[in-house]
Amino acid sequence: MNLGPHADFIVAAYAVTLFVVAALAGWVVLDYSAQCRTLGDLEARGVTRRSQRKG
Amino acid sequence: MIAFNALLVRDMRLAIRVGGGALMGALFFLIVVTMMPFAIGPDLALLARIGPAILWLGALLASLLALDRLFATDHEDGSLDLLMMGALPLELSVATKAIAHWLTTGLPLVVIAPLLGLMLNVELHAMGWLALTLLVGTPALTFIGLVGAALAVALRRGGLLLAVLVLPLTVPVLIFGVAAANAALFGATPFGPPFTILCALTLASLVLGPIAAAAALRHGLE
Amino acid sequence: MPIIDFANPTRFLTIANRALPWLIAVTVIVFAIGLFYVMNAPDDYQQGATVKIMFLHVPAAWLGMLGWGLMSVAALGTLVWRHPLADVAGKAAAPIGAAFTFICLVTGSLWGRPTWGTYWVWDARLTSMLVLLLLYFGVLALYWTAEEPSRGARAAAILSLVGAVNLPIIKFSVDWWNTLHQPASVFRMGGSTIDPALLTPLLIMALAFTLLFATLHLAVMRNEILRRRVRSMRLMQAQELAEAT
Amino acid sequence: MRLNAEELACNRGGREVFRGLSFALSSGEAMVISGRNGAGKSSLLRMIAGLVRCAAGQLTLDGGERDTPLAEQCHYLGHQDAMKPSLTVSENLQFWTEFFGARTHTIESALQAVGLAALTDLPAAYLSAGQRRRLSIARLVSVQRPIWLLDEPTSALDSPSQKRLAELMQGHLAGGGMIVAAAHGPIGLERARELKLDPA
Repeated sequence: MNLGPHADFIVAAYAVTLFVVAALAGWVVLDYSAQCRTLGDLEARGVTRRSQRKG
Repeated sequence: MIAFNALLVRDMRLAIRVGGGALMGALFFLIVVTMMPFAIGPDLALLARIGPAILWLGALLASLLALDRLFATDHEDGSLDLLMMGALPLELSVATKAIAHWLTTGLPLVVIAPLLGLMLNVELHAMGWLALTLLVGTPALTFIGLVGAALAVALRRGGLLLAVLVLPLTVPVLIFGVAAANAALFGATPFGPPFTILCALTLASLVLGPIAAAAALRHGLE
Repeated sequence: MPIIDFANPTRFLTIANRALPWLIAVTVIVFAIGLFYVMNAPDDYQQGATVKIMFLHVPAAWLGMLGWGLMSVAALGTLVWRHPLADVAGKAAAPIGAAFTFICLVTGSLWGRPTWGTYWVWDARLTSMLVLLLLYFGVLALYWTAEEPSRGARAAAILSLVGAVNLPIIKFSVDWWNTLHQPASVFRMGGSTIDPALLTPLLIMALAFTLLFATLHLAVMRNEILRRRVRSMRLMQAQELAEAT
Repeated sequence: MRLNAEELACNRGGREVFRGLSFALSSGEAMVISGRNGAGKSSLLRMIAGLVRCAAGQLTLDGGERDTPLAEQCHYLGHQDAMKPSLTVSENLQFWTEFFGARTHTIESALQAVGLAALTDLPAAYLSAGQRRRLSIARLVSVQRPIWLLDEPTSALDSPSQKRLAELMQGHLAGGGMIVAAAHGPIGLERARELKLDPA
C-alpha cells in the first residue's frame, strides 16, 4: 500500500481517530469498574435500595 | 502554608467536581472565537492578520466572565465569613482563590489558544509566542478581575456589573498583550519591549489586585 | 420480548450485560473487514491516497449527526412519555456524539491541509460540524452543571430539541454565509459522484462506526444506570442514619 | 481568660441598632443573647467575630494568646453552614480544619461527636439540613478555639442532636471555653447568663 506524498496526514488522521475512540472506551471501562466498586462498597455496608427493601 | 494549600486544593476540587466551572471559560473562548469569522467573513488572509487580536479579546472576555461567581458562592453559603476569621490574611486568601481560579480557568485558555490560532490561520511558527503572551497576560486579567468580583459580591450584584467595572482596567494588558503577539507574528516591531511591559503589568496586578479585593470585601460585607 | 421490559433498568442491565460481548465481537470483525477494504481501495485520481481519510471523516460526520438525532428522540421520550430510560439514553449519547463530531473535525482538518494548504478553512460543511460540536459542548456543560440529575435531564432534553429544530437553520445560514464569501475555486469535500470502488469500503466503514457507536452507547448507558443506583443508595444511606439516631 | 465589652454601639445601614452595651464573660461561662427580631443579636455575634465594625466602644480579651486577634480565637456558627455540596463530608471538615491551622487527626472524632462518622465519604449534597448543621458543628470540635459564637445553634436540629450539642457545649465550658449564643428559646445551657437586647 502506497500512501503517497501525504502519508503523514493519513496516518495522523487514523491515529487521532484511534486515540479518541480508545480514550472513550477507556473512560467507559474505568467508569464501569469505579461504579461497580462503589456499589459493592455500599452493599457491603448494608445499604439497601428502596426497591429492594419492599421485597 | 497549610491553610494556603488547603484553600488552593479546595477551590480546585470545587472547580473540577460536578457543578464546577473549570472548563467553562475555555468553552466560552472557543465559542467567541468561532463567532468572529461569522461576523468578519471567512477570508483567511484577513483572519490571519487580526488573529492575535481576536484571541486576546476572546481570552479577555472568557477570563472575566468566568470570575463572576468567584466570591458569590462563598458569600451565599457563609464560607466567606469564615475565610475572614482564619489566620491567613484575607489578602492572601483572596490571592489563593485567584490562583486556583487561574489554574482551572486561565490555564486551559492558554492551552487551547494554539488550536484556535490554527482555525484563524495564524502562522504555526509564532503560535508558541502567542501562547506565551497569553500565559503571561491572563494572570493579570484574573487578578484585575478579582477586584471586580469582590466589588460585585459586596454590592450583591453579579453578571455584567463585573465586566462594566473591570473591562476599562484591562485596557493596558490588552494593548501590550496584542502588541507583543503581533510583534512575534509579523516581526515589524521588536518583541521585547511590549512583552516586558506585559510582565510588569502582571506582577503589579498580582500585588495590587488581592489588596484591593480584600479591602472591597472587608468594607462591603459588614 | 415485549418492549415494556426495556423500561425496567434492572431488566435493561441484564440485557446489556448479555448483549455487550456480542456487540463488541461484531464491531471488531466489521472493522477488520472495513480496514481490509480500505487498504485495498484505489487512490482517487484527483486527491491520491488522502482519500483514505474520507473513510474516517464521512462516517464520523454521519454519527455526529446521528448522535444528536438520538438525543432528540430521547428528549421526546423524557418530556412526553417520561420513559425512565430515555434520559439515560440521551445523556449517554451526548459524549459519544461529541467525540465523533470531534473526530470528523480533526480528520477534516488533516484532510484539508494537503488539499487546501491550510489546516482549517471556514468551509460550509466543516463549519456546520463545528457549530454542532459547540452545541454538544453546551449539552455536556448543562449535564455537568446540574447537581440534581432529573432536573438536568429535563433541561438537556429541552436544549436538544431546540438544537434539533435549529440545526437545519444553522446549516442553511452557514451555507449562505459561506457562498457569500467563498471563492468558487475552492475544492469541496466529498464530491457528488463517488467511484464504486471507494463506495464499498465507505459503506462498510460506516457500518463499523455505527456498530461502534451502538456498543459505546450501550456501555455508557449501563454506567449511567449504575451511577444512578449509587446515588439512590447514598441518599438511602444518609436517610437511614437520620432514622437511626 | 476574660472577654470584655465596653460601651459597644452598632449601626446597621444608617440605623442605630444598640449602644452602650457592656458585659464581661470569663472562662467557663456562657451567655445567651435574647431579644426580638432586629434587636441586634446576630450583629453582636458578628461584631465579636470581627465581621462587623464597632461604631463605638471596644472588645478586649484578657489572657489567652496576646498576639492573636480576637477574631482568630472565635468560632462563628452562623445561619449558613459553609459546606460545599460537591465535596464529601470529610473533605469539607478537613478543609476548615486545615484552614484554621489545626491538625487533621481530630476529624474522625469530631464527626463521631456529631454522629456523622458513618457518612464520611458521602458528598455533602446528600445530607439533610440537620445533618449539614451537625457537620458545621463538627468544625467547632475539630479546631480548638476558646470562644464559641453560636447564632441560633439549635435550628434545624432534632431533639437527639440538640442534646448532643448541649453535651458538646457543656464539655467546651468545662474545658475553660466561653460561649455566646443568640437564641429565642432554651438551647440546653442551664447556667448561662442572659443578655437581653432592647431596641435603642
